[in-house]
Amino acid sequence: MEHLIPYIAIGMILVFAAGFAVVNSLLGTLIGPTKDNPAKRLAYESGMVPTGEANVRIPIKFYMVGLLFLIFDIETIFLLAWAVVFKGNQIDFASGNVGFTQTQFQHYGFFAMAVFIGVLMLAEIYAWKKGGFEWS
Amino acid sequence: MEPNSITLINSHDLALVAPAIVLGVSALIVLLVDLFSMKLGRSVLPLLTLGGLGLALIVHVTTGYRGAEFEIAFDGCLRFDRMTYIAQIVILSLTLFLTLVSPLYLIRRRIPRGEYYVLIMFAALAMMVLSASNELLTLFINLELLSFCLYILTGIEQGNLRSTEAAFKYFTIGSYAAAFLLFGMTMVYGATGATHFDEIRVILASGSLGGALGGNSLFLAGGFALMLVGFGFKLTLAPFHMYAPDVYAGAPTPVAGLIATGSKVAAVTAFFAIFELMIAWGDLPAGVYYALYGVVVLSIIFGNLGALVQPNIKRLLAYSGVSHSGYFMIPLLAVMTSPELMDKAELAVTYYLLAYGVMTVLAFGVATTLGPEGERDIDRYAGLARRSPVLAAAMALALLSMTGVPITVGFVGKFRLFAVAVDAGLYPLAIFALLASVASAYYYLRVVVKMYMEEPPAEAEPIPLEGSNALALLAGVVCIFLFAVLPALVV
Amino acid sequence: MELLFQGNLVLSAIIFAIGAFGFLWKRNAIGIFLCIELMLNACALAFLTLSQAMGRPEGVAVFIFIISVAAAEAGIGLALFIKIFNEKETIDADSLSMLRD
Amino acid sequence: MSEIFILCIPLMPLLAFVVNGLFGRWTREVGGWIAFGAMLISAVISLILFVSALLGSADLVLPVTPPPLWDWISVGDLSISVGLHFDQLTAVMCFVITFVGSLVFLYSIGYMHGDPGFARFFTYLSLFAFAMLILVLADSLPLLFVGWEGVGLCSYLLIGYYMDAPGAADAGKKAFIVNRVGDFGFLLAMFLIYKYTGTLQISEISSTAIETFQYGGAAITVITLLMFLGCTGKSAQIPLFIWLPDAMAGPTPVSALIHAATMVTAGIYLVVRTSLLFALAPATMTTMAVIGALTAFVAGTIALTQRDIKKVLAYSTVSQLGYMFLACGVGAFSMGIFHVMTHAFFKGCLFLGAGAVIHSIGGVQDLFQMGGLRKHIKTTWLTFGIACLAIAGFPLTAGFFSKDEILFKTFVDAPVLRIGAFDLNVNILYIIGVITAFMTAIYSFRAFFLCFHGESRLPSDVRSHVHPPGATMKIPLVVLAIGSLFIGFLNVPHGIAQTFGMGDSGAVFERYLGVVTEPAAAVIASHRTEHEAEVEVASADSGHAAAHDEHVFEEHAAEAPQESHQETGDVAALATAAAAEHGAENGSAEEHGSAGEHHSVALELGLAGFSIVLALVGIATAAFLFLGRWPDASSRLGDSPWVSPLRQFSERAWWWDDAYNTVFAGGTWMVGVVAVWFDRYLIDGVLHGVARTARGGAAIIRSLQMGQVQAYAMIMLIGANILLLVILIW
Repeated sequence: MEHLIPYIAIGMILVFAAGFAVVNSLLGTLIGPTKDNPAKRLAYESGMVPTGEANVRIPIKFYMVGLLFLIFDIETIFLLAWAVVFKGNQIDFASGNVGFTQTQFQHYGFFAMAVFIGVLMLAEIYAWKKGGFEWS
Repeated sequence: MEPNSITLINSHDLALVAPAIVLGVSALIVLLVDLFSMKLGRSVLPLLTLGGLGLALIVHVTTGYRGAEFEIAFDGCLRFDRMTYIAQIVILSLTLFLTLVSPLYLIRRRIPRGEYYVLIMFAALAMMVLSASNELLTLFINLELLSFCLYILTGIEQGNLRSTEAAFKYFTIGSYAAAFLLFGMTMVYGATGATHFDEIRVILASGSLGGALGGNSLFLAGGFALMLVGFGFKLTLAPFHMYAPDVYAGAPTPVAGLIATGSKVAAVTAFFAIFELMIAWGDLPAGVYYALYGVVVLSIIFGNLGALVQPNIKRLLAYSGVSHSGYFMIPLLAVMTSPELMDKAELAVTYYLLAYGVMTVLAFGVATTLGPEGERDIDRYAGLARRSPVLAAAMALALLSMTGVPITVGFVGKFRLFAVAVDAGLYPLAIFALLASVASAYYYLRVVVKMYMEEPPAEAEPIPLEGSNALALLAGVVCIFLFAVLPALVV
Repeated sequence: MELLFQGNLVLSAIIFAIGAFGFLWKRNAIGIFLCIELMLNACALAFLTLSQAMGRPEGVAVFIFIISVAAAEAGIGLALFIKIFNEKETIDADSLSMLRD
Repeated sequence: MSEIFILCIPLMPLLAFVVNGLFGRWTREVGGWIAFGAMLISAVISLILFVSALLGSADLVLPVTPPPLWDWISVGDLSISVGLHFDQLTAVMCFVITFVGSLVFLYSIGYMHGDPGFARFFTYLSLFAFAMLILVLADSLPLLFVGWEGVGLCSYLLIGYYMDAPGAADAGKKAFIVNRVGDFGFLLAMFLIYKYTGTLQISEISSTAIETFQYGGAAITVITLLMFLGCTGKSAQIPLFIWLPDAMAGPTPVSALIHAATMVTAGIYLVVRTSLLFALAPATMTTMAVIGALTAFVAGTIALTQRDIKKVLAYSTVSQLGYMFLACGVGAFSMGIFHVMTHAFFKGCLFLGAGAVIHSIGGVQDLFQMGGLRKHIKTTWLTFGIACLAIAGFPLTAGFFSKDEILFKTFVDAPVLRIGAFDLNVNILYIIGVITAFMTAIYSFRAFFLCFHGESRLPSDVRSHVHPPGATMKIPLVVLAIGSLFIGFLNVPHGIAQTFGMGDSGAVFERYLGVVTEPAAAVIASHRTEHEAEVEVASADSGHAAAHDEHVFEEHAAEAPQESHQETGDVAALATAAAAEHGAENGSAEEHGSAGEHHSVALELGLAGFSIVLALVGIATAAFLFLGRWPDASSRLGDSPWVSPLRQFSERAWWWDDAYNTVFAGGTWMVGVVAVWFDRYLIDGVLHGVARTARGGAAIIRSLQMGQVQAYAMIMLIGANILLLVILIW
C-alpha cells in the first residue's frame, strides 16, 4: 500500500475540490432567494441584450493559428525528454559497458537535436512562406 | 543487449538506412526549391524528385543488404533481410514509375506540384522504413507517417469534391484502423513487456510471457487479432477493405496507384514480420488460423464479386487489389499448418510483392497517362487500341498478368503462391483461389475486349504520349515479361 | 498499485470502447475525429500504465510519440475539415457519400 | 546438330512475330510472306526430322533434348528449367503444326488480301504458331502450360479479329473463359503432380509415376481427371465444347489452323504425352472413352442440322475430337495421334475449302443459299470432295485408316461399362462410334452437295460475281487434298496389310509411336489381362462377386479348380492364358489379344468392310436427300421459322427444310434438337445460373458499399469483433 502514499495528497485535493464545489452550489440554492424573471434567463445578466445565435462561428484563421501552435507546441515534448538526459549524468561512463565517452554522448545529442530542430525550422519556413502566420 | 555493444551511431547502421536518408534530404531540397524559386524552378521539381529517387535506388542497390541472412540496425529497430531488400527496391521503383507518369496529370488537374513531390518522397521514405521495421514503435510511427502523406495526397486537389471526400474517408477510417493497431500493440507490449521483435520472439518461444499481462495469454492473442485488423485496413483485406474503392476512385490516379501498390507492398512486408512473431508463439490459438483463413476467403470473394460488374476502372482495380491481398495471405496459412514451408512461403510472398506491384502500377500508370478519361467508366476505354496502341497494349498486359496468363509475372507469382498452399495440403483453399482467379478472367477481359474489340467513341482522338510516360510504361511492360521469364533475377 | 494498474487498464479499455462506438454514432466530422483521439489516448494511457507496472521505459517513449502523432493527426484532420467546409458548407459525415457503388 | 534445328522450329515463327509486331506498320503485305517464309523453314526442318524419325535414321537418336535454355523457376527443391524435348510424338505434332500451318499462312495471304489489319493478323498467327510449338516441345508441365495458355490467348485474339462482326467479341471472351475453366483443372493437376512426385519435368514424372502412384488409386485418378478437365476445355469436349462453334466468328484460315488442325488437338497431345499417368487410372480412361464417344455422337447429330457451313465443320471437328479421346480412352494412344494427323489434313482442307467458297461468293455462309458452285470453282469442289471422302471414311483415304482403326480398337478393347450392379456387356462405345461414323458421312456430304451441287440458290447479284480463288489459296487446298488421300497409308492396319500382300509393313505409325506409348500400353495390358482373368475366376466361383483386389484375385486363382495351371503366379503367363480362354469362350472373336498384336485378320477385315459399307450408305443417303429431284414442296412452306428472310429466293430452296421435317422427324432429328437444346439450355443454363448467382452476390456487396464512412467503420468493427471472438474462443 505504500506505493499509494504519493497519491493520498492528490486524492485529498480531489475530494476537497469536489466537496467545495458541491457544498457551495448547494448552499447557494438552499439559502439564496428564488425569484425568476426573464432577464435572469439571459446569457449575460449585465444588461447587454444578446444578438445572434449561441453557436458563433469562429473564423478559420483561429483554426489555422491553433493548428500551427499545436504542431510546434507538441514538439517541445521531445525537447523536454532530450534535455533531461542530454548531459548524460545518469550514465555510468566509467563502467566500460558503453562504447563512448560523455563528451561524445553530448556531441551526439547536440547533433541529433540540431537535425530535429533543423527539420522543424524548415517546416516553419514553409508555413511562413505559405502565409500561415498572416492574419488576414 | 550485451555490454560494450552500445554505440551511439555507426557506419553500418547508416549505410543500411542511407537510401532513406537520401530520400529525406532530397525531399527537403525539393520543398525548399519549390518555396524559394520562381517559375523556372517548378519545372525542375520532377527532375529533382527523379534524381532523389534514382539516387536512393542506386545507393540501396550498392550499399544495402549484402545477402546475409539478415542484418540488424539501430539497436534492433530495423531488420534488413531478403524480403525487405526486394520490397524496398520495389517501393523505390514504383515511386519512380509514378513520378515519371504524373507530371502531365498534375498540370492538367492543377495539383500543387511542390507539395505533391515532397509528399510522394516522404511516403516512399516511410514505406522504406516501414518495410524494415523490427520494433513496435518504429512500425507504428512509419505507418502513421505513410498514412499522413497519403491522406494529404488523396485530398491534394483543390476544389474537387470527390478528392476531398476520398481524403475524408481515408483519413477517418485510416485513423480508426490505426487506433486498433495501436491498441493491439498495447496488448502485445503488456503481455511480453518488450517492443523489439527480436526480444518478443525470444519471449514467445520460451513459453513464459513475462509482461504485466503475461498471465493470461488471451491478451496476447487479442493483441495479435487487433493488429490483424489494423493491417487488414492497410492491406485492404475484407471486411476492412470497404474504404478502398471509394478512396481509389476519388484520389488523383497516381496517388491511388501509390496507395494500391507501394503502401500495400510495405504493409505486407511489415505484416510478415508480425506474422513471424505469431508463429514463434508455441501456444498460438487455433483461432488465429481460422480467423486468417476466413479473412482470406472473404477477401477473395469480396474482391472478385465486387469487381464483377464494376463500371469504374479505378474501383475495379481496387476490388482486384482486395482479392490479390487475399492471395498474398495464402502462403501464411500454409506456414501455419506446416511450419517447414516458411522459406518457400517467404519467397513466394516476396516474388508476389514484385509481381503485384509491377502489374498494378502499370494499370494505374496507363490510367494516369490517359488523364481524366482514364479514371472513369470502363466504357471510356472502348477502342483504345485504335487511339493509342501502346497504352492499350500496356493495359491489356497488366490485366492479363493479373488474370494469371503465363509468361507474365502474375502467372509465376500465383503459381508459386498456390504451390505453397498445395504443398501444405490446403486443397480446398487452393482450389477456391484457383477458381476465383479463373473467374477473375471475366472482368479483366471485359476491359481488354472494350479496348481491342469495340469502336472508339465518335469524338475520340488519338492520344499523344509523353516521352517520360512512354519510358515508364515501356519499363513496366519489360518488367512484366522479364521477371516472368527469368524469376531468378528476383528470388 | 495493483489496483491502480488494473483500474487504469480498465479505464483505457472503456475509453477505447467509447471512442470506437462513438465513431459510429457521431455525425459531425469533428465529433468523429474526437472519438479517434479518444481511442489514441486510451492506448497512450494503457502504454503508460503498463510501462509503470513493468518498470520498462519503452511505454513512456511510445506515449510521447502517440501524443505527437495525435497532434499531427489533429493538424491534418482539422485542415481537411476546413477544406471540406470551404467546398461543401457542412462537415456532416452523412453528406459525404458521393463516392459509392 | 539436330538440337540447333529443333531450336529453330519454334524460333522462326517467333522471329516472324517480332518482325510483324514491331514493323507491321511498314511491312504490310510483305509481312504475310515473311510469316509464311518463317513457317516454311520450320516446316521443312520438321518434315526432315519427322521423316528421318519415321525411317529410323541413324543420324537422329530420339529423344533429343537440347540443353535447358535457362532456369525458369527454382525454389527450394522445385526447379523448372526452360528446356525442349523432341521425341517421336513431338516430331509428329511439329510436322502437323508447321506443315498445315505454312499452308494456312500461304492461304491467308490470299484470303486476307486487302484487309486493314493484315499485319496484325499475321502477328497473331505467328505468335500462335510459336505458342503451339512451345506446347508440343516443352519438356516440363509449366512450360507446356505456357504454350497451352498462349494458344488460348491467340485463339481469343483471332476469334475477336473482326471487331465489327456481331458476337465476335463475345465469342472470343467465351472461348477464353471456358478455356480458363479447363486450365483450372490442368493447373490443379500440375500442383498435385508436384506434390506427389516432387518434379514437373515430364520425363521425370513418367519415370517415377509407377512407383509413386498405386494403380487405380485415388490420387492418380483425381490428377488425371483434373488433367482431362483441362483437355475437355481445350479440345472442346462435353461439357466444355460450347465455345468451339461460336469460335467460328474468326477468319476462316484461323478456324482451319487453330480450331481444327492444331490447337484443339492439344488436349489429345497432353493425354498422350502423359499417357502413363492416364494408364494408371482406369476410371479416368473409362470416363475419357465415354465422354469422347458421347461428344462424337452429340456433335455429330448437331452437325446434321446446321445451316452455316462453318458451323457444320465446327461440330464435325468436335465430333472427330471425340473419336480421338475415344481412342485414347480405350488405350489406343497412337491411334488418337494418328487421327490428329489425318484430321489435320482433311479438316484443314475442308475449312480452307469452305473459306474459298465463302470468299468466292462474298461472305455468304448459309448452305441453303449456296448450291451449284461446282461449275464456278472446280478446284475447290474437287478438293472439298476428296476431304469429304476422307472424313466419311471412304476406303483407302486417310480418314478410313485412322477412324476405322479407332473403331476396331474400340471393338476389341473397350472397357466394360458398369451401371449400378450389372455390366453392360454390349459394346456400347463401339455402337455409338459406328453410328457417329454413319452420321459423319451424311453431314459431310450434305454440306458438299448443298454447296456444290443442285440448283444455284445464290442471290442474283452474287451469282454473277463468283470469283474463283487465286493461286495462293488453291495450292494449299491441293496439297491438303493430296495429303487427305495418301497420308493414311502411313498406318495400314495389320490385317489389311497381310491380306493385300504387304506382309508386316503395316501399322508403321503405330510402331513408330510405340516408343512413346509403350510404358502406358504395358501398364494397361498387364492390368487388363489381370482384370479379365479375375472376372473369369469370379464367374467361375459363382459364390463371389467380382473381385478387384489383387490379393483377393490371387486367392481365387489358387482356389479355382479350373485355373490350376496358373499357380506360378506369373502375371504375364496368367494373363495370356486367361485371355486365350476368354476369347475361346466368346467364340465370336477367336483371339482376344491384349495389346492388339495378334488379333484375327478376319475380324479386322470384317469390321473394315462394315465401316466401308456404312460410309457408302451414308454418302448415298446424303445424295438421296440432298442431291435428288424432289416434287415441288411449296405447299408445305408455311410453318418454318426461317421462311421470311429467304422469300426472295426461288421456291426450290424450301424443300430442304421439308426434307428435314419429314425424314428427320423421327429419331435423328429429335436427337439433334435435344442435343442443341441441351447445349443451349442446360449447359448455357448452368453457366448463366452461375453468372446469376455471382451477379446476385455482387449486388449484395455493392449494396454494402453505401458511401458512408460510418457504415464502413461499422463493418470494420463487426469484423474486428468476430475476429476477436474466433481467436479468443477457439
